[in-house]
Amino acid sequence: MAAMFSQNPLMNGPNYSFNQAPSTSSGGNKEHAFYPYTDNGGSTLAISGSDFTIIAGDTRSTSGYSINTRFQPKVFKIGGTTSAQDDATLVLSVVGFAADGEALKERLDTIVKMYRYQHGKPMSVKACAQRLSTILYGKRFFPYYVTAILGGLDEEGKGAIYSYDPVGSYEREQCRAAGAAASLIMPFLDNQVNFKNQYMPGSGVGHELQEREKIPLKINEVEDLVKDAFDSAVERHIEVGDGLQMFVITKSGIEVIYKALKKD
Amino acid sequence: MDTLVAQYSKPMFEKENYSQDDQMELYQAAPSLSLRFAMPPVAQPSAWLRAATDDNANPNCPIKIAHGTTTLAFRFQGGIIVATDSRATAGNWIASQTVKKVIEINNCLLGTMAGGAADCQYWLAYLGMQCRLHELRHKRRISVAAASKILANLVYSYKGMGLSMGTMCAGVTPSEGPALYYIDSDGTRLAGNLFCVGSGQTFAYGVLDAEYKYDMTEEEALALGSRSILAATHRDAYSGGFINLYHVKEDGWVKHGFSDTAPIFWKTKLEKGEFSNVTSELV
Amino acid sequence: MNHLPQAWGRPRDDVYGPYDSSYLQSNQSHGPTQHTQSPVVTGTSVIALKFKDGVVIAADNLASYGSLARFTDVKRLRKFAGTSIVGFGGDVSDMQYLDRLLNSLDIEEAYSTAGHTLNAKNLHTFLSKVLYKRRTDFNPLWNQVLVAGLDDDSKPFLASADLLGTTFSAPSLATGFGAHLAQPLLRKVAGDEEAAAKLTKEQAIEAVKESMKVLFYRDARSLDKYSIAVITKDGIELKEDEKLENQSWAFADQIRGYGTQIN
Amino acid sequence: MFRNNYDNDSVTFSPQGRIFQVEYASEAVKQGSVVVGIVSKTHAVLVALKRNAEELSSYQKKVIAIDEHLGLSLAGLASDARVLSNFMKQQSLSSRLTYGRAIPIERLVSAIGDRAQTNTQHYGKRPYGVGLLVAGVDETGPHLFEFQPSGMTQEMVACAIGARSQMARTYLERNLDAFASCGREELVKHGLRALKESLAQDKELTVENCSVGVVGIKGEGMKSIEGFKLFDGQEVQVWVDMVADGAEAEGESMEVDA
Amino acid sequence: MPGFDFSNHTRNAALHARGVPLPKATSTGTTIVGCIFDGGVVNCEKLHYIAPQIWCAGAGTAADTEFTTALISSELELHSLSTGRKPRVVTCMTMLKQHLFRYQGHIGAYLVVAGVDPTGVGLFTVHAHGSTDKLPYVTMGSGSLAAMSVFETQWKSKMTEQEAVTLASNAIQAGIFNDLGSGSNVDVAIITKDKTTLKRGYVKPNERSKKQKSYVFKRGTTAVLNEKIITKEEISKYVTVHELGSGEATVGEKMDIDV
Repeated sequence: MAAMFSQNPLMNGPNYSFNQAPSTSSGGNKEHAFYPYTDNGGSTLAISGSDFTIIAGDTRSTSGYSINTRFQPKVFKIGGTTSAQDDATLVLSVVGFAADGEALKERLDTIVKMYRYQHGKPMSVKACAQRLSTILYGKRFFPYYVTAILGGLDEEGKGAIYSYDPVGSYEREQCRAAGAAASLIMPFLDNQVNFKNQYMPGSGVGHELQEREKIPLKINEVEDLVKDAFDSAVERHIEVGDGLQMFVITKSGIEVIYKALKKD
Repeated sequence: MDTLVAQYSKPMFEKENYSQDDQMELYQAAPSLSLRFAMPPVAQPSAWLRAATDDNANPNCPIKIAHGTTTLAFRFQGGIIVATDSRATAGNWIASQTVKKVIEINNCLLGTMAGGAADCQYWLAYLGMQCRLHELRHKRRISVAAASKILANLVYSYKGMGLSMGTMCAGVTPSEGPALYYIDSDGTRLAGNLFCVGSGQTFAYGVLDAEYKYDMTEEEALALGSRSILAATHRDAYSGGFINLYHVKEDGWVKHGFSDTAPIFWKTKLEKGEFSNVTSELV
Repeated sequence: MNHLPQAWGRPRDDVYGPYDSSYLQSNQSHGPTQHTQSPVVTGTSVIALKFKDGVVIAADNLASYGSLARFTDVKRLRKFAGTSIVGFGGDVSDMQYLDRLLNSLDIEEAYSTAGHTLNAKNLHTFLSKVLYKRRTDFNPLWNQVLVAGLDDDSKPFLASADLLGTTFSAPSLATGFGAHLAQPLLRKVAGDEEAAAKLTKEQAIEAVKESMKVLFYRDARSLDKYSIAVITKDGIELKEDEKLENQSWAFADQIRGYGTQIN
Repeated sequence: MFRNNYDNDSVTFSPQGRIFQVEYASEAVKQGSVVVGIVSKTHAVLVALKRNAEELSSYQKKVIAIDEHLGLSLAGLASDARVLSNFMKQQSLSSRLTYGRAIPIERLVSAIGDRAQTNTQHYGKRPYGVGLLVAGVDETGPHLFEFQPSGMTQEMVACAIGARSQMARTYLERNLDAFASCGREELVKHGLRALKESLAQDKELTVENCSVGVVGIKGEGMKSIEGFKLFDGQEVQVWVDMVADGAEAEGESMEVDA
Repeated sequence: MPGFDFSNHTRNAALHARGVPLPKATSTGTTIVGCIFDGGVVNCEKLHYIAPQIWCAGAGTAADTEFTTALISSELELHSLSTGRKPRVVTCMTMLKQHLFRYQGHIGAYLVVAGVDPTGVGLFTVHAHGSTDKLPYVTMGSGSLAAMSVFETQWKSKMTEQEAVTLASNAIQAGIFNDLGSGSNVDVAIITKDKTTLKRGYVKPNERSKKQKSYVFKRGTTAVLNEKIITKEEISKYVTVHELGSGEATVGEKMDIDV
């Protein structure tokens, strides 16, 4: 029963092909080690604009069918000089196994702080993104069970988002959803941010029909989009809910917005 | 006796925290060049890693690593064409449709990405570093043969640990002319005229082998690269997205676009009459 | 590496051996093991609730050996530096090891500089680092702990850490069976920080005692003897030999059998 | 050229019970330009005189921020100071990582003290050729510590080390009673005045040649601190103007009025 | 009773042994409760009709609860007709446990049976393996522990109807908010010897919030490769077309529902 909800339904697609049937080892003496991972659920989401980046995450932490807490942040400011991170310029979101996420966040934060101490300037998103990749890859054979998204503003002041797989493959993107409800949110973003499958009515017939022009979204539109995405995810994924933390990164700093989500 | 004394004079709970050295290693601003990877402390790390990450044997495995899929490269009289799709999958989930699978190692050397996306990104970046060091040491560009050998030796030393990569190194040097090598995580390293790598390789080979001639013009070669990838994206579920096309010449590589497959598909179908199995007729 | 299209890039059975999913479903030991791979003598739930001036925390005094109620006078709440309480659920031997570790930490702290103490928040950070390192070494300390006390601003602090190094904080927390049975009751009393900040000490103690009672009714590995501690700015009141009061078995005499039986 | 036979290494005492290498290291401190530190009930400040090796070069770095709650200023070999400050940075990060706590100043200072001491007791090692003033705040309030190459560390109310620092110390001794109740601005001014005392005849305090580091508490607890901040260049203009010769006379007359 | 078709069983077992995952049935993560009060019984969530005065709340495999309760309902009706007496709650419970026991837990129905019959009030739980239990208040499903904690602290004997409804609803809400498998609204059935009242959405603590943006697409936004229009005239060649009154909504089955 629990298995049904612990994974994205969409990710458990058809796997009935006969020659794919995996063989499972049997018998023999096995070392039954301790299993070092768990999934704490939740989802994160990031969208970048022409001069801002928004990274959001819900605040529920789960284990099995229980809620650990209704307030556990998944999004963190990185590399500020103070413990309150007032002057941070980067934001990291982690979702998956919370303890690995915490370890990863602290490691990156410390590294960015050391960089600032050694170079006397804050790390750029680009440099931080590459460094995060090598951190993750350093655990290639014992991965951090997390999906990370790093955000900030690039050297030109444009919004920048880098998304990662658990072992450090990364890519700069316009938007990305990660975690339990990624498969619910990502198609929505494809449609609403990158205007996938949207054409301009009347711009042509058949193959002449023009795609909808990709205009960068405005900051308040993105905020609304994020809230709607999470409201919908909460309806359809049990591990998402309770609260929504939204980090809005602009050149004037990072604003944190908290909104309530459903708690059932 | 000394060891005994050392054992009991050490603080009792010392091992509960990371040592100063470990901490230095974990938190230094620049990544270490020593290639030390954290290993799971079990008897068979590779089996353990496989249990957690093999999405083919176990679709419910907890950690899904992004995989890349159809890539090809071939030599012809005008240099080398490198083309890839842009889809990354994690299990059955399409993790991205915009992956850059051609990795620009430096301005004259290209690598391609198939298999574990992170493995390719990391080791090709590492190769880029080694190539630069070679240039600094020897005051000339590294040959493609040497570069590919660095990579092959490197991944061979990790054989059996679970790396997954099938990559091609393409470059043109004065000594070698256009040179193309295939390297995979088994340690295989092959020189050749033409390679397709990834889950869509068979489909790409089908088109490429049929149409390939060494004496093609540049235009024909680019079109063939693109068309082969298109075939793979059409028939392989794990390939898709955009066609990433490069042409490597002696004075460096040239990018020929990152183009959406959908319009190219329809254009190919409608203008050339190919893919006639696909129909939009309503019955 | 497998070169067949459908499994391209994945490990090949003839190189890596067959896929062995047993690595994934462990936390149960079979065969020879090196470290504590499963708990032996265990303590059940620890529950705790914040109120306006501090935290109330409670745990019963039972250590079970499987289904055997083995030791009935094991204290699972532990003071630290006179300012914090750590409540332990899970393996008792690992709890005692952590106890020694905390003793040594306390002594070390007290030796080095006067005036500097580790508050509950610092203590929780420390414990979670120890637990996470142990899990990373595949040599876990089989516990879930609650740390109760005050934070840097002398506000009530309550957080949990477990054998995997997972940490979280909430106005009310409960480990083990308590997460299912006590947490709903405690959340009703203090659903969020605002509600907890309005609770009086008496209300908080009452809610915790009520929850302990429900745990005794429904948790087969529990006991009616328990310890309870109240942590405030003024210090810790720890009572280690409390007995559950006013249990209600009123309906018991009404019940006949489990099905068709009547009288 | 040997002064004596007992200064070839730092592990040999002279018959008088002195370790010359350590004493020579202290001489290196006296070669460095002067730095001053003062602490009040709420703040700790570091004030440093920077030198430039030649007209064309930039000025030295005399004040280093280590963590949110502490920083140091140095007199002597800057490269030795960098090694020590890196170690201190490491230690303070380690404390934050393990306990989520800002490292107590005294503990950090004794850590570098211990480190420096080992250099004086191992053959083939060289004592650090630098003196430090460490200013910071922790749970128990603001602190100022002095560190010497011998490994000696001690808490100070006010201190000055480096070339011609005796004059600054004299100033500090004269005004000792005033420091405890000083506010942030007052404390910086005292520091600059002390620094001024130590200046060579033809030198003046300018925005180029002085650095100021300030750290303090705003209220109760560690959350409300004024983090260590380094002021350089134009940021110190106001203070430099305040203690300039002309302004000072005016200031003092004001004080008389009040 | 029409039996199950086991013809694919051997094949599926063989596939499963080779590691092919079996298809998953929808299961209802649920909190269901029942509680006796003076003169009746309250039953909450996922309700199935058995007899006018007997209702079942079901958790577990959705299809199994559905079909098992329907089957027993039908058998009980026949039983009632042949004996000429009103159905008894114990009879229902016994039939359920006997049925479920035969299938050794493979029918994943976890039920709370509640009802009033001439012998009085009955409240039971029935587990998938066929065991039963009898208590003045019972809970089942993934949220059963959360709900039970509420009963254990607040239940008292001799409650009024309103008290019992409130208590049961509180128990359900504990499940809704603390168990991830349970959510949304509280449904209640109140059964007394005279009357059964169903209150769907007795409490609705989880209304969906309003969307921030409008997601209406302009007509023509979707690309179309080809178009074929089938007119009403054409389609009437194959099927009979009835015009529905535009104002009235289609009427489904009617139930006795109090709101």
